[in-house]
Amino acid sequence: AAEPYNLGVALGLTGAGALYSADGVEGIKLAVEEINAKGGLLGQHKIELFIRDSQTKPDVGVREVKDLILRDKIRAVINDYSSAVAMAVKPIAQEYKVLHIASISNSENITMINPSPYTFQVVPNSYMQAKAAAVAIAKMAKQKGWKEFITIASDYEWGRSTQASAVKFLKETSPDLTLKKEFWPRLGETQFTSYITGIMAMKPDFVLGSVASNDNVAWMEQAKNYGFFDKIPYPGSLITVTELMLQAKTLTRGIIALTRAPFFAHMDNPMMADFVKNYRAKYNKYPSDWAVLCYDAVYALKQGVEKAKTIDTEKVKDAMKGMTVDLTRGRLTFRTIDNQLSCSSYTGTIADDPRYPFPIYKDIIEIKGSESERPESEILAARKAK
Amino acid sequence: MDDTGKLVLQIDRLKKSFGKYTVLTDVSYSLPKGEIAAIIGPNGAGKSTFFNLITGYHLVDGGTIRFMGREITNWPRHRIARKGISRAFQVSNIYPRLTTFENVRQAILTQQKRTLNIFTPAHRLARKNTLDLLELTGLLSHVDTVAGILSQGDKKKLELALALAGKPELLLLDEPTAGMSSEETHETMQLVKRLNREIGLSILFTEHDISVIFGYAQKLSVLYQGMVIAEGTPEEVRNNEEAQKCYLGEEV
Amino acid sequence: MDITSIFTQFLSGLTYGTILFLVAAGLSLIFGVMNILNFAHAALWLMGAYFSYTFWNLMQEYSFAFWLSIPLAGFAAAAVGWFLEVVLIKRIYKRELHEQLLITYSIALILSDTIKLTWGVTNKLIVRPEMLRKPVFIFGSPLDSYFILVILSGAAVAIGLWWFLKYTRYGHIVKAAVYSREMVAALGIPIPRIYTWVFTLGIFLAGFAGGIQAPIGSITLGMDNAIIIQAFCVVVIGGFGSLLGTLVGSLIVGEVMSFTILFWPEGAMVLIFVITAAILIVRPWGLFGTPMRT
Amino acid sequence: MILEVSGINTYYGTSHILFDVALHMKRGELVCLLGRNGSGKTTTLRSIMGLTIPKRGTVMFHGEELRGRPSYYVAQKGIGYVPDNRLIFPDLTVRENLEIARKKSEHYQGEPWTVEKVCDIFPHLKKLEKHLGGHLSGGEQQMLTIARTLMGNPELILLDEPVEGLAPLIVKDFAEKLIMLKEMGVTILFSEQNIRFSLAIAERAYVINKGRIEYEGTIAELSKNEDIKQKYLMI
Amino acid sequence: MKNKYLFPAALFLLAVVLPFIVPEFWVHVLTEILIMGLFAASFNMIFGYMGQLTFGHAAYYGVGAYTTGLLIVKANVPLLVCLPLSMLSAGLCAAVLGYFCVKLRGIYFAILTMAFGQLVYYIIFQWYTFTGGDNGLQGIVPPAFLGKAANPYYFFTLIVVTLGMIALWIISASPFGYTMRAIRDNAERTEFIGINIQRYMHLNFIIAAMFAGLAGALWGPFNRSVAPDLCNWHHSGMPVFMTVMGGPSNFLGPLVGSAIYTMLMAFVTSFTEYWPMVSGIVIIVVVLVMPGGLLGLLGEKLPFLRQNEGNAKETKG
Ligand SMILES: Nc1ncnc2c1ncn2[C@@H]1O[C@H](COP(=O)(O)OP(=O)(O)OP(=O)(O)O)[C@@H](O)[C@H]1O
Ligand SMILES: Nc1ncnc2c1ncn2[C@@H]1O[C@H](COP(=O)(O)OP(=O)(O)OP(=O)(O)O)[C@@H](O)[C@H]1O
Ligand SMILES: [Mg+2]
Ligand SMILES: [Mg+2]
Repeated sequence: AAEPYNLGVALGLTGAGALYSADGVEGIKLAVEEINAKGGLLGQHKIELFIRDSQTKPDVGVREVKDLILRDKIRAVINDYSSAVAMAVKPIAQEYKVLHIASISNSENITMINPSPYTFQVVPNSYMQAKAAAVAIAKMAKQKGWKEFITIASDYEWGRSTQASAVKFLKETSPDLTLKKEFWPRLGETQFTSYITGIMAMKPDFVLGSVASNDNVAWMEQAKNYGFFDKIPYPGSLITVTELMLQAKTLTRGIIALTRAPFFAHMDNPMMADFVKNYRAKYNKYPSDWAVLCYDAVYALKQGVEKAKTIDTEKVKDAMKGMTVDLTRGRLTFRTIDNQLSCSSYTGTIADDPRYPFPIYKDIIEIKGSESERPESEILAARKAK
Repeated sequence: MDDTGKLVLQIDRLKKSFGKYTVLTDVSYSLPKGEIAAIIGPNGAGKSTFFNLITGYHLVDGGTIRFMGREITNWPRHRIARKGISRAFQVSNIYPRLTTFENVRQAILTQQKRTLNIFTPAHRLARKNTLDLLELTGLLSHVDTVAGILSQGDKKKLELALALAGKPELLLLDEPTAGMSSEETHETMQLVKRLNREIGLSILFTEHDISVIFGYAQKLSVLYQGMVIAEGTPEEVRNNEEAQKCYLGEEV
Repeated sequence: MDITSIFTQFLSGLTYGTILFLVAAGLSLIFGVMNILNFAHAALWLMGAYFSYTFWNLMQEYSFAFWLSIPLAGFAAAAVGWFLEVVLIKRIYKRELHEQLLITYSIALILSDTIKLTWGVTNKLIVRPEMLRKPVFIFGSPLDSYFILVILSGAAVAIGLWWFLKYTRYGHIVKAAVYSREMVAALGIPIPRIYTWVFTLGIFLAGFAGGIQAPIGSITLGMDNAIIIQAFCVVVIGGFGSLLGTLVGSLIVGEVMSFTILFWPEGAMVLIFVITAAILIVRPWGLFGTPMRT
Repeated sequence: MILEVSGINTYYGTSHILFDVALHMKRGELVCLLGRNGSGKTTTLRSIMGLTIPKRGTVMFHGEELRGRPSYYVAQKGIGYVPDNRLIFPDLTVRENLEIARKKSEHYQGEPWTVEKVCDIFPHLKKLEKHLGGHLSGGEQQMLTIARTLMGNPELILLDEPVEGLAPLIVKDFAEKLIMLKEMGVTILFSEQNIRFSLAIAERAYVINKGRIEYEGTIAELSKNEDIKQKYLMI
Repeated sequence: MKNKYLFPAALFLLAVVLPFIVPEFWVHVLTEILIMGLFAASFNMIFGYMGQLTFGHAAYYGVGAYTTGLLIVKANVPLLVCLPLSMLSAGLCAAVLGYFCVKLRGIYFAILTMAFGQLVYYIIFQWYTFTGGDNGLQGIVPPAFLGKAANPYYFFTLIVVTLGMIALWIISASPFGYTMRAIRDNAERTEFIGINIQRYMHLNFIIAAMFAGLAGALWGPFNRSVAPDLCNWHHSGMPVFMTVMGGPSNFLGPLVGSAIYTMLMAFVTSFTEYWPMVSGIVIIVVVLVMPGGLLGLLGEKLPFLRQNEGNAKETKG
């Protein structure tokens, strides 16, 4: 048989990212199984998976990726949950000429500054997400006459960049909105009461939240018990399928929220329908955003290899530049300037649905990549400034 | 005063209390150069406290301490030691995990002001001085013994060696022979006496062993209820009624 | 800032403080009596939360499940604690500080992986009974109704421990044992047995605190990481081994957090560390502790 | 016979310290154990107490074998121990030092000791009640350790060099106290270097040398036996 | 007499030869071992020689790493200039914080160092504009003459670490080093022979921090990036593990411990995500079975490993 294709996965299996990363690994495993069942890449190169724990720490991530590259001879690595880890891994991948696909971490800085031709991002980045949220919020603000708002965001790269972009957009689109205060709970915070009461006491018109994974669950649960969501609109924060499933019983219905890759938005796409079916068969649950994104990461790579007609990384890398791929989320294109997949963000209202044992998004608005991406001119300007 | 030059230690109206508990109410004391003197008194009279004040272990509440004419009241401990007062503790206080040799070498290097040296290997320094001192104190057979397992009597000797290593002008010994057998007791006190004679070291000690007190001290002071109640030659003190009543008991 | 919102913030500081107290009480007890700084305490606290979830989950159809699962969590954790004491901790009483720290730290590592293996990476949520899902208002300030229960438990633990330490000699035994275990034994005090039960009690408190914590938000891996450091700060501020100190320390940390969030949100943790360091420098034995020879 | 030690052999690591040591005590006796530095007095007392466990031999207390038992068990049976290095708990006050030692003990029949009662014996301690143990003078510590042992209501007390570091007057006073205790029915075994003191108060004596009991007899006999006195006690 | 240099010399020789034998990944591991070994040895100046457990030593390592990182990224300063500057900045930081730490002992010392360490961590974490916050700094590229392959940087590290270890060795064998042992053994007594212990401990704290800073400075260019995690208390725990594993009473103990720990981790993490459990079990076993660390244990069997460190155990009754 032909030489196998060694694919590395370095995700934060312990630490703050464990919840999302575990789903991601499941998505990857399923994709690899499917591809191998058909003989592997190009029908002959079986994919071999090497999975490592980056511990959500940059220097551990770097070490693990080095190990993957040098010992396991991987050709590509899917990494990471944490943007800081992804950014630390980026130069290493470039140095050793290994493809680097970011599938959960979505800081814009991964692709915007110091771009690497080896690094691709298949998840809507923080800028795109923030813009999508802002579009939805701006519309509501106009309708309801909102004036003042407060932000609460996890105090780390993703929280900060998402918050910054969202605030910037809101200022641009609705100049009469004022930001009253910013709250920055530590990543890993478990007690949000003081934030909750602090925000409630200030009586803002609405609150914009970018709280990360586990913390998001804790924050929303605790806020709910203070009657927070009955009093203060909380539009446009990230509530992914993970949270929908986890908090199925307790989540406040009617919130307008944002997510990255909800499978139910694309059930009309046969690839997605198959994926959900197989995923359920294999794991006995519905796929979260992270499972979808990581699954897509593998298929993007597969199509890159097919286009290059070889598994040679240099060629695959060149082939993937500006390539259009068919993924569960539809037909999408990598932007030439930064290798960012021009994918959609999704907003909608959380509501129960008889088809699923958990609430999903109703009245989904899909904000296309083309509507939310940062203009190329700005990217060039940012790179120059650096 | 004219004779200050001849006094190693001159203490004026020293006071010390711990919280409400007053230990020393008003102690004045002076020690001429080159003399061996003893302080006696019942348990808890404040003898060790007196030593602790002189060496800076406790802060003085009132009064002054002069050493060789210079006031040293409430100086930090290490400065007092550098100035020339060494002490041996009542409960032996040595370096239990260093060898006997290293114990003494440390004290000698400190005296020679070489402890800030970070370049020269320590084993090249002060070897001879250390061995000499060990010989003097009768510890030569234990050079490489870890000090923690020395017998009680040898620990006391090491205690003395550490004090001597500082090349002091004044040596304070707190019950130097406690726990020693009577043979060793006298060997140790003979050494102390010799040092006094040969290099003119001034020595102040405390003891509960009557034979030591009367056998070696040239001057005795009785400390009782925070004050010196009797002072003089051993003979004078022996015949002092108060001293008998509060300390010695009738039949001495 | 008006008076209501100050009061609101005070209340939330109080709840935060109570939770910290529940975690730190056992830590402080164990340190106070056994002179062991238990790095694994928060891991056992977390384990208690998971236990509570499991009990609740098993008995879900009964209305008492919610209430019963909390003390049960305490007992389950205590069983783990007892096992750890007998198998491991017993061997390190005579060891040096760093070895004790390493062992308890290693236990924490092992426990967190055990938790991961047992309960998986998915968050766990306990659904509260209807009556605890709405806030109550105290002088117009909202308070999560569950926190009334939390505060009451905190008070109960404080009183229970106060009684324990007041009417038993455990606090003194430790100070004595630190100096000479041999002498304490020669006085007829069976240290090994006392230690086993005190450790078990301390871990019971950790598990109980975990059970109390469980319905507050969601239970996730790694929750213990952040809280252990804060619990250390509490114990340091209040004074090692002092129950009153632990209580006051918890409230200080809780209120400082609660109010700093309003003025300097990023600085809350920094401020806690500054306070801790300042206390250590000025009064190493803490506000209510007694100095100990080291 | 409340205590009967026979044929004990004790080791520190590999060094053999005690060789077939045997001794026995009747209720209410005051017995001393004499010997030079390093002869094994401390080791004998520690062996009885279970602090160093003899490899062979028996330690019978009221007919119960105590060899191999942990020392807290031995203490609970009614044996009190005053170590030569005092081991006052420095971070506890005098009162706490006393209170921590309070316990019942199996074979004690008299009235239980209280802090007040032991302070009657050592009035000096009364005024130091709130002082930390670590701050006491050497002699005060010595008093405290004896008082502390009494708090455990022992029937038999093992005293290791009780008068070391005590002022002459106190020594005298202390001798009276020991006799008083004995009259209260407490059995006492003590080791000493201070021969004068020992001969003055004890009824019986054991002389130990290099880990072997070389002599056993009443004080009156010992006083007459110049041979033993010269050979082992150097007087 | 001279054979006490045998073991270090053999280790050095091994370090020179190994990279030509082992695959590239292990050369990276070796580099890591050396850097962490120097870090642990610097920690042991405080722990082994001064007798105080610091739980915040990573702060100085981190300050060193960030100094070099910032100098390279922002000002393109040559690496050889960065190294002494990193030592300087870590030393300065320790001069300020250590001043307070050396007033305390035992558990209080451990917790205060940890609190200060966390403080440094939070400052670095929060200071986005300067340190890049939790993103850390990327693009810390070693100078061209060290090339891109693993070996040149490894040998560079080997030289720096060897020099660092020799310096530490000289200090530890000097009268100053022995004064530290004396302070560890009986601080009170040391005052009465005329030593200002606070000052000496402070000095030692600064020296230890400087070498931690040097180790940190080597890390950035090796990893191409630095992140605030380097200052976290978890990272402060690493030298503790390593030193205890290797043996705190042996000068080379920390280095040997670093080798064991780092290789163990490199090995374990490659096949299980449950590395915390494995490392936990290993540490427990080491502490229970080899109280003196590996070298402590071997030292009993192989006398030539033993150094006269004045650490013989006191036999307590
Ligand atoms: N740090 C302290 N705090 C409180 N009281 C103290 C302190 N140090 C000493 N004392 C008290 O001061 C008194 C004098 O003690 P000191 O040790 O000086 O007596 P001493 O004369 O040396 O007695 P001894 O002959 O028994 O050694 C004692 O009653 C002791 O309890
Ligand atoms: N921990 C120990 N390790 C090894 N040997 C010891 C230990 N403790 C005591 N020894 C030795 O055991 C022997 C008997 O010691 P022991 O303390 O019983 O003597 P002693 O009669 O009480 O002497 P002293 O009158 O000096 O107190 C001595 O030779 C001593 O050196
Ligand atoms: Mg005294
Ligand atoms: Mg003895």
